[in-house]
Amino acid sequence: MPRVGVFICWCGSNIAGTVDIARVVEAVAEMPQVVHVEDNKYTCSEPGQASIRKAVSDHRLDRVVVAACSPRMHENTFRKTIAAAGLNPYLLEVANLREQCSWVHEDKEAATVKAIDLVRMAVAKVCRHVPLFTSQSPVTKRAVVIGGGIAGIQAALDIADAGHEVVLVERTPSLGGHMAQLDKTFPTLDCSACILTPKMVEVAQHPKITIYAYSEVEKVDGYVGNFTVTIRRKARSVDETRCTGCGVCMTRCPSNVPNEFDVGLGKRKAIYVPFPQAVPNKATIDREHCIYYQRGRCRICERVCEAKAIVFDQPDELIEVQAGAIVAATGYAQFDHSVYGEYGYGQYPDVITGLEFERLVCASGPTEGKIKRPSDGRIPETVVFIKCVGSRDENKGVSYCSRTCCMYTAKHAILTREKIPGSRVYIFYMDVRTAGKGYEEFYRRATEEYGARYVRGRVSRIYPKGGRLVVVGEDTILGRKAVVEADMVVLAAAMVPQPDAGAIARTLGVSYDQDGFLTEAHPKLRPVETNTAGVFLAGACQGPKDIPDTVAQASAAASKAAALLCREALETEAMIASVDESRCSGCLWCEAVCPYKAITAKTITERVRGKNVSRTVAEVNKSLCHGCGACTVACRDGAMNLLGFTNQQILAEVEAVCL
Amino acid sequence: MSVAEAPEERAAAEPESEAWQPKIVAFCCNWCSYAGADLAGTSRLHYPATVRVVRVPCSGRVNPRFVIRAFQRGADGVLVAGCHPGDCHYSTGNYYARRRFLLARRLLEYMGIDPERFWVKWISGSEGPKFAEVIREMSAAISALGPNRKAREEE
Amino acid sequence: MKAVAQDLTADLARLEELARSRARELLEAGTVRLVLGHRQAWTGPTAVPHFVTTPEAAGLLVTGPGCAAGIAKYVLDEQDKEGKVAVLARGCDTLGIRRMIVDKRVDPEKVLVIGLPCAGSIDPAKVANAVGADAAAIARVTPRDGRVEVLLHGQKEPVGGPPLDGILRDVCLACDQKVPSGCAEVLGADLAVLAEVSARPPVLDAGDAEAEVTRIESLSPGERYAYWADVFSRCLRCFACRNACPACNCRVCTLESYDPKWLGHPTDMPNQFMFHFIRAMDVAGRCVGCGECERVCPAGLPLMSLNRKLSRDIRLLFGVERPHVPGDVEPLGRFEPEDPEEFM
Amino acid sequence: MRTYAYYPGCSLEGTAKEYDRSLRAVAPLLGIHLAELHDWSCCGSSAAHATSHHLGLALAARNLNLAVPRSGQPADLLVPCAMCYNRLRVTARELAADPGLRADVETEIGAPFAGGPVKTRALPEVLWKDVGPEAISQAVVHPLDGLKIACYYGCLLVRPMEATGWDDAEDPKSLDDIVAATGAEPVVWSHKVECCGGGLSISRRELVGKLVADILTAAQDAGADAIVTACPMCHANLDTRQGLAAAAAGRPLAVPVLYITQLLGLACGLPERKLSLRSHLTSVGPLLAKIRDLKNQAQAAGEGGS
Repeated sequence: MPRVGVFICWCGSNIAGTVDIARVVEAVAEMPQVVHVEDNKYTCSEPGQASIRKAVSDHRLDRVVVAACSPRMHENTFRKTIAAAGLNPYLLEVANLREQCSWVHEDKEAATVKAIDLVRMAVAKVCRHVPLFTSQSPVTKRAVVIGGGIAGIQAALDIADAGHEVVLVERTPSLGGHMAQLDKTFPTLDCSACILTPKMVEVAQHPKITIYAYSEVEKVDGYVGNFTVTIRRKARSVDETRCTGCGVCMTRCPSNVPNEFDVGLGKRKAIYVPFPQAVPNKATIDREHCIYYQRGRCRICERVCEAKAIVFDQPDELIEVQAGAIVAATGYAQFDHSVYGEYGYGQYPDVITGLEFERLVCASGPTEGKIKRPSDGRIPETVVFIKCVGSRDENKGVSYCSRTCCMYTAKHAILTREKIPGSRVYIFYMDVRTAGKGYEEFYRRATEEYGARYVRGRVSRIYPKGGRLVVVGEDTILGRKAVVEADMVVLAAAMVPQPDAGAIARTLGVSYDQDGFLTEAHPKLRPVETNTAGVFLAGACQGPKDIPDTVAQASAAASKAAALLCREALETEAMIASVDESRCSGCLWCEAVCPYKAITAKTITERVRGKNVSRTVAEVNKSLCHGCGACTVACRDGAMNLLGFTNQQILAEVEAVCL
Repeated sequence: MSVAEAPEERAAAEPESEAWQPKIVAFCCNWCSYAGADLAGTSRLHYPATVRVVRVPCSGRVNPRFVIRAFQRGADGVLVAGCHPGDCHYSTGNYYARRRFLLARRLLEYMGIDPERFWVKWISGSEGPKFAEVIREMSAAISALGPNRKAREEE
Repeated sequence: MKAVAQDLTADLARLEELARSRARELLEAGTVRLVLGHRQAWTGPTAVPHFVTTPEAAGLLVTGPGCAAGIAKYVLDEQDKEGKVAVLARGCDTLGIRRMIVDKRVDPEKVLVIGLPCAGSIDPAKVANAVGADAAAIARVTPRDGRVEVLLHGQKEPVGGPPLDGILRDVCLACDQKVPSGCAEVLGADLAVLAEVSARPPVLDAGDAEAEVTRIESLSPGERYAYWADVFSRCLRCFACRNACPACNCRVCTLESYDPKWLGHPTDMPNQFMFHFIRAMDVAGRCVGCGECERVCPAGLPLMSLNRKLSRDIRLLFGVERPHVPGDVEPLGRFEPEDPEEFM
Repeated sequence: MRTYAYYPGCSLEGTAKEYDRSLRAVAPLLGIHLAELHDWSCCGSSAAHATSHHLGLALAARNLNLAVPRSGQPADLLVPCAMCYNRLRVTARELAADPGLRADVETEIGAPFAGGPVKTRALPEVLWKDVGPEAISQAVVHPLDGLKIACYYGCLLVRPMEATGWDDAEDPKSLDDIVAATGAEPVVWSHKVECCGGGLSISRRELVGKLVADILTAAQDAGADAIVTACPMCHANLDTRQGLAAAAAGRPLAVPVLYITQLLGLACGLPERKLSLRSHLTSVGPLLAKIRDLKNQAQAAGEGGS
């Protein structure tokens, strides 16, 4: 007969406010296997835990039920507690009286009855608990960082500086990401390239970092400490080892392609290096636009390349990297404002996005830093900025705030006023959010020093009139219509997830939120971990961020990854599948459904009618099994069971509910 | 429930007492639906106290036999909830669950159990409101049907 | 000797000879330890399983419409023993054996499947009904000129019966496996009439075969429950259905497990319901449609209507064309991301 | 033929008779069958809902109830008047959201509110979504090629988005697509959803003049031959206030304002009388003349071609 102790938590008034604790205690005391029951104000507090430890020894408890908050919250806490009291940590069961009872029910009576049921279920289950044990698995001391923007760069550098190998995978031909496209950075107005490119070079030269640019992560197998990452190195059609980045090919290439680095405002060649400071500084042939690939003639680049680096028939290459940790720094994309009919569905050439504006003001941009209208190259006199385009708009855009727009729009206003003497700048806004060091001061400079005119209100329509754009909005402060004839309109388009964020999440086995951003394990307490052990998040792939936040989070993710890589070995799960060989028919249907290839066939020999007979049974690999339990249902003869969630335990719970 | 069916079902559905509340057993996967249920709590969303959640690692862990057992022992409704397809923490568990329960539910229906008593829903960790809503809807639907008598042991 | 047989009777007789001589050969040569087939029963028109271990005993082997009993499942019991077993298998038997091979319960090296073209096997009840006699009184049923002749015990002359199709088992009328496939060898492939008969498409198409399923589906939940309550109330819980089923091949049956106790002892409705739900779900996507469960049921429960319901849904939901033919992976052991999402 | 329950509303029996007539005339050509609600009453807008919130809801609820047949599914309720449409939609929404309010209203109308499931549909919505530009252009016998139309939506058709939601609130497209289907060219212009001041036409005359002037001049500047609308309030306001507007704008203004159904009627070859085109205050004569010229030119071109 098991000796169960039950500890019921008030959680202050969180539980006790709705659940009649006294009645629960009374009812639980009646349960046959329960030898001790007590209630505490805060069971998770040190006194609370102490009284558990005391009760375990005083009443010789061999099983413990804690009726408190969600097991997702404190199961581990209490496992440690009873372990400290000398019990196997897995002889614990948590009844969820808070998140799934007191917080969701108002009727005290119903909540109390339910609370008793929940404890009864936990007691019934815990009686079926057996001690469980973990084993060790080694850690591969290497990290894979996915994404070569500022987040990935920072994370890679920090992990490498901690002494671990890093493989940095970037989808485009060069590191740099969005930050490389920016002109100046708020609130200090130092130029983006000046602070980014040195880091890019540092990465390139770091002895512990390997860069795979123009590559994508195709597959991730394994588990924390032992990932196998399959990387597709897309064919550059250029031999990286030979290419010197001299650029002669680019001068001679006859093709003309819109330059994505300039957000389509400028042109590039089919063989190209995205921007002068690119890392690695190697040419890439864009086969969609290369005349040779399209029409079979040309090969000029091949002729002019002295390094003989052009390899037209270069294939994609698949490589496998062993790694202990993965950092996802896959970044963001810009909201497609063409859903805004009132702003011209992106049809008016002089209605541009903030990122396009960055390229226009950037000295290395298509206009050498002169702000010109894309339509006719004229210098605009009046520029209107519209904030929250897509952001905070559930009807047409996304519900969240993109966090960066207020600041970069203020920056754009300042740059416009600096570069175009006598220009007029209007900014339509919903709110100005400047939470950040030196941010408010920066915004004040924009209004006070640079005379940017902030109009509080939404823009309802933009329509062309005689070569200009009429911006019709509302000034909610003056309570009147605001109409501005502008030469150029800049939309602060929302930051949205990468279009393939979902695919990335699936490859990594992490979850993503309704907006498509990768989700952290806990919004406050585990902001850079994911629910998949060993996978960490850095930068805007987790949600909109500006550069300071991104870098901070990247370093945080890096330190988490480094801490993991410092360990020699990891404990495997204790709650894993186990086979009852006496029952197993060896049909191995379980093998078919196992997502981790954790089940294999094994031959055993036993005596049948005095003869040795050997037969096949299933075997579970302890370090591969994650304890999902798919195999247990595939198993008809019930030989496969899941420790911690055995058929017996689940049935015991079901019966306890229905009593 | 077909229209012709209505009266008979009603007859079977006479609540034992005024106080009768449906009893719903919900199998929730730890990573999405159980988290969703917790989120409903942290968001203080209210729903009827008719549900008792059995925590399982994955909807793929739920054996259809569990469902029958629940009905056997007196449950009026059973819910199996897991991550949305593609979001399974174990990547594929809910796909197998989907196939299994597509069949199981149709078989139960075939054997005369009212399909309204057995639900399968995808509820993600961020869908606290959906969890609350599902429980509300299900409680309403089952209250309408009354206590389950089919395949149920007499107390 | 080589003369082409003129009608089915001749062909069937010839097939029987071939079966006997082949069995004799194999046993004499010691190629196999045992030949599984049928022999005439003492009473009744149907044959019973026959375990042939000596060349002499091969003489008792019979084939043809009288052989209603499936013999695939017996192969399982022979697995632990030395040596090879030959099976004189109709299409349904070959599917059953393949089922157990796919389930890794039968070692393909230890079984020699000898395929027999099949004209279907008889349903004694139908025969009795047709000639207005008691099933036990029927000695032999022989097809002749498209109809059958029925010989009653203690009679010299057979009486004329209905056409063959009229007295075949329902599963045979829906069978698409009369020409055995996936066998080491096939006997009587050159018997023209038999070949023609066995190659005919099933008398019942999927729709007809599932007519009963459709009928039950059309009932109201209440009526359906009442129907099954009545059916299950007759169940003796003898597990004959399980023992005869080639898909029910676990070493230890989950239904007899004590911990966890899936199935309670009482034969009350809740437990009968659990029993038949478990049985049906566990063969879902694995049932070969041989109909043994139903044939051996002493209470005559319509168990195939559960199996047919499931295989039909598997066909409709997952696009598995012929769920009864064992594949490498069972329908419930795989998935498509685009699988239907009704009610989810 | 698809049958719709038809709620004309008071305007279509009075100031907007031509809207009603032209709709009834053109509907059959577009596969729409109108089954007028028996015993329909005021929808509860304007006077009613301005004075008493409950009265506004009760009247609407009563009419929604009428749309529920004794047995079977209610047909979609087609409401040509933008204001009635808006009232009925908003009411259904409010009553669904607030059981208490619903209870009150039920006591007021002395019957349970059964109109919840009724799908109240605006005319442009039905033309755009159910009939579709495809079918419309097939019904057209006299394509209005060369005609320029400014589509004016006003406020009640597409706002509030939560209650309407079938077209973009800021930049609706339905009328433009329908007009395009007749062969006419919907002009790109600035004022398709600006307020026409209908609600203030009595109380703030001077303001109305300005608002109407803005709309009419914008349409003129965009080169429109006419304005097309689907709202009796807007129509009354735009059609009758052109003198006032001209004064406000300080320039002559004469922009014919048609109901979408009238334009469709013309394109589908219905005789002018059936569309009661002459009942507008701002003459449509020049417009009809232009349409005729265009038609003749087209024919001439056609003959020239053959």
